[in-house]
Amino acid sequence: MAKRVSTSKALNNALDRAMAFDERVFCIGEDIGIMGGTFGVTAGLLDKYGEKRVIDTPISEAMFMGAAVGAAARGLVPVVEIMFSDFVTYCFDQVVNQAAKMRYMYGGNIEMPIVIRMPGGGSVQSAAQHSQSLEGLFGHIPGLKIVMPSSPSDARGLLLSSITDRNPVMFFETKSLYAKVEKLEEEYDPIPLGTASVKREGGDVTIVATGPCVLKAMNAASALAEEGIEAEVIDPRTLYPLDTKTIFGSVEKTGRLLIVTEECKRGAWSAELSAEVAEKQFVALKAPIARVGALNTPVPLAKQLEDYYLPQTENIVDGVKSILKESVIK
Amino acid sequence: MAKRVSTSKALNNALDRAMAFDERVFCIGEDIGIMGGTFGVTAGLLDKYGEKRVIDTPISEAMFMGAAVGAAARGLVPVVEIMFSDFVTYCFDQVVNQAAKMRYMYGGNIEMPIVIRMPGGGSVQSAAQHSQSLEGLFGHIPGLKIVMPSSPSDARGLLLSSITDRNPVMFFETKSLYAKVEKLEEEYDPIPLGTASVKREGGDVTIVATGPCVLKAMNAASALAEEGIEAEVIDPRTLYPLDTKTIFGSVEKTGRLLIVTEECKRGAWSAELSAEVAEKQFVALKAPIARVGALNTPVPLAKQLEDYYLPQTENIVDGVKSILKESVIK
Amino acid sequence: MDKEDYLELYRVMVRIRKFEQQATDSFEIGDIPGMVHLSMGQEATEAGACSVLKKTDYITSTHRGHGHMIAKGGKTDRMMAELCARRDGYCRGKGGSMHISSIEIGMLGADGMVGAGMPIATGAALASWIRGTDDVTVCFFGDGASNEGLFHECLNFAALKSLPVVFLCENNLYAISTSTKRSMKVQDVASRAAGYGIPGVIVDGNDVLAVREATSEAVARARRGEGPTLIEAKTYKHHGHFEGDPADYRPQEEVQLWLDKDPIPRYARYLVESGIAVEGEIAAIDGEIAAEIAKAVEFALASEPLDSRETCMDVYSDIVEEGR
Amino acid sequence: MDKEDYLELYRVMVRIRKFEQQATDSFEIGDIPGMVHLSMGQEATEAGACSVLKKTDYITSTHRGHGHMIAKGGKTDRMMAELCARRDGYCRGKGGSMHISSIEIGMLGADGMVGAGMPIATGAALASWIRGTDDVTVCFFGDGASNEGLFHECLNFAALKSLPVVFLCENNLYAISTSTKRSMKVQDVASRAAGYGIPGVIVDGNDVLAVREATSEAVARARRGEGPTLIEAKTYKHHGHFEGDPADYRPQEEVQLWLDKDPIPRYARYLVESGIAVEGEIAAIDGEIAAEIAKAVEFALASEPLDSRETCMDVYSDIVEEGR
Ligand SMILES: Cc1ncc(C[n+]2csc(CCOP(=O)(O)OP(=O)(O)O)c2C)c(N)n1
Ligand SMILES: Cc1ncc(C[n+]2csc(CCOP(=O)(O)OP(=O)(O)O)c2C)c(N)n1
Ligand SMILES: [Mg+2]
Ligand SMILES: [Mg+2]
Repeated sequence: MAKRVSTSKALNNALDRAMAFDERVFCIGEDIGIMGGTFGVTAGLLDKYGEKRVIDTPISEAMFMGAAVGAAARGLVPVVEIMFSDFVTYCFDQVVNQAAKMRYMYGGNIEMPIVIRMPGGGSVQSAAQHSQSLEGLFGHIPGLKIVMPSSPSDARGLLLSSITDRNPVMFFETKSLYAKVEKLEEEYDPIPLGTASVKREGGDVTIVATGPCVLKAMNAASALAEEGIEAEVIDPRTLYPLDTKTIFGSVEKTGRLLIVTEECKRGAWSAELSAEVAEKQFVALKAPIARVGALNTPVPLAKQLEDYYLPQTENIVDGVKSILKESVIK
Repeated sequence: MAKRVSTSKALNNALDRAMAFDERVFCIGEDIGIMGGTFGVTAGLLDKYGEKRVIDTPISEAMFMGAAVGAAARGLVPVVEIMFSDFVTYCFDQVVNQAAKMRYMYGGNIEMPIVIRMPGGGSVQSAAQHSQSLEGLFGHIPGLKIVMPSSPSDARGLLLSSITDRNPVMFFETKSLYAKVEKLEEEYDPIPLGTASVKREGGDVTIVATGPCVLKAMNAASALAEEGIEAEVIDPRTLYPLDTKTIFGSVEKTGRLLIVTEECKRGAWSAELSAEVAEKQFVALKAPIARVGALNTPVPLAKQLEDYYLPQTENIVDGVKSILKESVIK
Repeated sequence: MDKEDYLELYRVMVRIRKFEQQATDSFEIGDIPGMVHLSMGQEATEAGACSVLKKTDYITSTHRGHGHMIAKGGKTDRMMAELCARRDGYCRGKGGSMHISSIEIGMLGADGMVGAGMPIATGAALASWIRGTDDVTVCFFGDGASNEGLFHECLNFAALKSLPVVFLCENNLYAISTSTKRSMKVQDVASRAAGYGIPGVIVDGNDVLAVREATSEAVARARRGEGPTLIEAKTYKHHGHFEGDPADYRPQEEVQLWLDKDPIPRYARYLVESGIAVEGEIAAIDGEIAAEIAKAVEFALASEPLDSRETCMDVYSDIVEEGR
Repeated sequence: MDKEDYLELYRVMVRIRKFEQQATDSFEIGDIPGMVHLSMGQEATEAGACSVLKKTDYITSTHRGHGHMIAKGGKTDRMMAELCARRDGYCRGKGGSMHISSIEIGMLGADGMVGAGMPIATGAALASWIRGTDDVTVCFFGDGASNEGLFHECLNFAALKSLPVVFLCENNLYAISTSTKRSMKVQDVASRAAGYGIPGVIVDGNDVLAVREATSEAVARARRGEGPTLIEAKTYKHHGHFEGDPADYRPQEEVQLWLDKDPIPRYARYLVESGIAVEGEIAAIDGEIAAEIAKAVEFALASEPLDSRETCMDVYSDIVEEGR
């Protein structure tokens, strides 16, 4: 029987299922036990699984991220919560130089199954140090996988797959999505990493959007449709591995690509996708590849500034129109 | 009278000159005083300027990077040495969430003149944690400038400008360049940040290369010239601010762009440049934009593997030939 | 201390209290955006510690920074404007509650990253050491922050170089839901001072005169070039971690116990009982501050919000990137 | 301890010494690439500490990890192959001296990042705690590493949870050029244990039996679920920071003083003087190990280097990205 479930609850559900199924799985982080996590994702798990599998830590990100590496090396499966993704800067070494490289430095003789869950993104006026979208940084680090769901059902299916994955997975939750509700069946399958979801089909332009930008892209597509422009909207769901088959196939068809992410545009993950397409699909392209991102500034506090900072539906609409205008006939 | 000077010595010279000229400038880091720095860049400065201006710290990167922020807030000009750029992961917060955002969070009411000097790059078999080229990570962070010299003269001129800049500057030195020697005049001017250097002119293809890849690009250009292909080689010298005028002008002329950096290719700085050009210069492009980078793996130890991992002259030559082959007539 | 000094301590505590009471209300009705962390209950520590500082001394703060800033001389009108994200705020509305700062008054910033103020304070003290001035920096941080590695690195270095800094831990028994019993095995943060070869002092953080005295000694020591002191002020915050936090992880009796120890009525009683002031004088201060805060709100709301285009400013000294 | 136990301690120390003497030579002639950090002089600590560990116990190491690995049971042939970046090395030649590791023997890795082993050791101990097994983890680190924030975070957490881990600081008086006098105000790293509520023990790191005893107690305590101990072994390394470092920041008299305290001849003398062994037995061990190391070199050089294409392997469990 289908129930209306929020993203927080869907994630909670996936954690519960993974912990019930595999006793190697444990959660570690700040305020995840007694309080159930700042965004409620681990609510109830302490009572159910006890203090050895739901571990509240002192404020010491580098310690518990490094401890996750040590525990994973010994065969456990840590699910780490970083309270806000911005705080991953406190344990950047443990992610980038340890977890990501461990298998390589061991010559393949070790498994490193760690999930690093991180609420990220803006829209709740949390200013410069609690609102960033940092997924692009990790896209540059070989050894990491990067997941970014945009709905409750994707969130739980992808989290399950991330927990069974044998590699470190950066799992970006988005603050603005926690409350998003969807009607879900109780039974569900994991969603394999590396599979994009085509949210809408269309032949004029491909819009690749991630996380909270998927909804904005869908809204933009509706607006464009009213003007007779048919956009195909793709949510890659995992930024690495990337489902290039689906994305390239779409670009092959439309000849036009616009990428929307909530990151500061400069040096974003969207740049990598653009560069890939510019390198591999030059002949298919009928128009400049466009990117819509956040401004190249820290995240401002005030709502009117943050709204301006973030990519909005109208920026996507404008972006599509402008590349359509600049299209060439090939 | 011109003298043969290594990059290390040229950098040392710039530090000396800046410290002599402005008593607000001080150096801080590990083993920079008594030992003069792992790569000798701060040699002799402790004797000349004393222990209050050349400060050896305990091993505590987060402390001294954060202290640089505090000292800069009070009007001093810290020049921080991170012994290997890979260690910036230990003070990532202090760079990314403090130094870079401080001016913004203060609403503009503060200056943040910090230079962060970091030896980076491979080629000396230092393996996964002592060989990375991490400049791309910082290109994504608004508030930072990024400098990457490729010769002794550029190194000293750019370091001087970085020290007088009022913003945090990530100054990437490259291990493989320290010993590179050039004949230099004793008198010299600072080199403004944001000015590229055109190393070689040519009309068939634009090669943008950074740091240690500049030399490889020049070698590739010579090889290509023998086959009648004229490459224009541009060293941007500062990755942010970027001299887009020079680069875009060249692409306008050649219609072809290949970017060479020592970073792991995925999500590299080179992706941003590619995306910029794909967005802004679509009409000028006659061929796919190509990037040559390191492999998407941690840096391996063995020489034959590291050589394979790193971008080499022949990869550049091949890259150019392949985009020439894929060129379309517009 | 003369009478005015005694009264000023009271005035500062009341200013913090009323400012924060107002902040609750303004947050509730949506005038203040984002996250707001209040320190009500901890005023004695904030006022006591800053009362011994000169204008040219510095402080660093935490995510819970209103009290520190007011105690260091922050004007409530510009502060309220900052909380409301307005142009006349100390940071032009770009920092807000969690990043409020003012270099002019020596307040080197609230900070959203736990512990981040510690190296910044160390650097501010390093600047005094390099220049040979006698400015002192007081670094406020919480019990939770004391478990971050930054604590260790900074105390070690400051001790090594005898930097003029005072590390002042406001131990309010909790880091969000995590009580100190669940974050460290030892009872007192101050017991860690010995490992750095510096004095560790425990003080009743709800006794403004005790805090003032302990800080005064530590600051004097720092000014004499004798290096840092670690002070641990035992205190408690009345509200939850942030506005909106029900804080049901704290036992109700514990909260009540500490409400009974409220530093403000306690000090008011002391002033009257020791004959320093009469009730009327105290009431006058209460009234005066209430009026100040009312004006501060008016000032804040009259201040223009920034124009969206200003989002792009203040990133670099010399570059403004517009558009996306 | 029976006679064989005594001799085994000697054997391990000599194995480390001769392995590293060979490493110097092999580095000199270019058979070993990259950076090599030798611990010669510190063998007593490494051998003594690991002698009380079971096969199922774990250690974490540092950038200076050969001794730890040998003491934990690492085979010198596969280790030498690793240093020479060959296929039969423990990490298929991808880690080398600075990243040598073997999960099978419970060696969770040398690491190029100073202090990085501390949280990894904490995590390994956490795994025992979660699973309820009695495995213990010994975390080796240097005096320099003890100033990183990781030290603080890990000792605090391990103490809080009574994790089965022993933090063993090899204080060799220097972190590259920086003597402990210039990196901390207190004299002993062990004095920091009190701040975490755990025992802090100082031991002569050049006395293999003393180290063994101290570690044995700490390990027993950990196994009983009573939590971590901080042991500080005072010792010295004979070579500079890395091979090629002239180390002229160390006074010649100091170096000589410590060369005179060389733990290997000292222990050999002890064995003979106390009647545990005769000189011939000792010489036999020396010879046996010399032969082993000669074979190790042969083994290493006979092992094939990896093919360049293998650069792309071992990044993920399930993805190989080839080409650029
Ligand atoms: C690096 C980092 N980790 C975690 C957080 C989330 N966080 C914000 S405040 C806080 C508790 C701080 O406790 P304490 O230092 O005792 O200060 P208090 O809130 O009690 O004033 C936490 C965990 C953060 N902001 N930054
Ligand atoms: C995070 C980090 N900072 C700095 C370095 C450079 N470095 C390598 S070893 C070392 C000294 C370590 O000293 P100690 O911990 O005493 O160990 P020892 O070398 O004496 O064995 C330093 C500074 C590093 N590898 N990693
Ligand atoms: Mg607290
Ligand atoms: Mg040492």
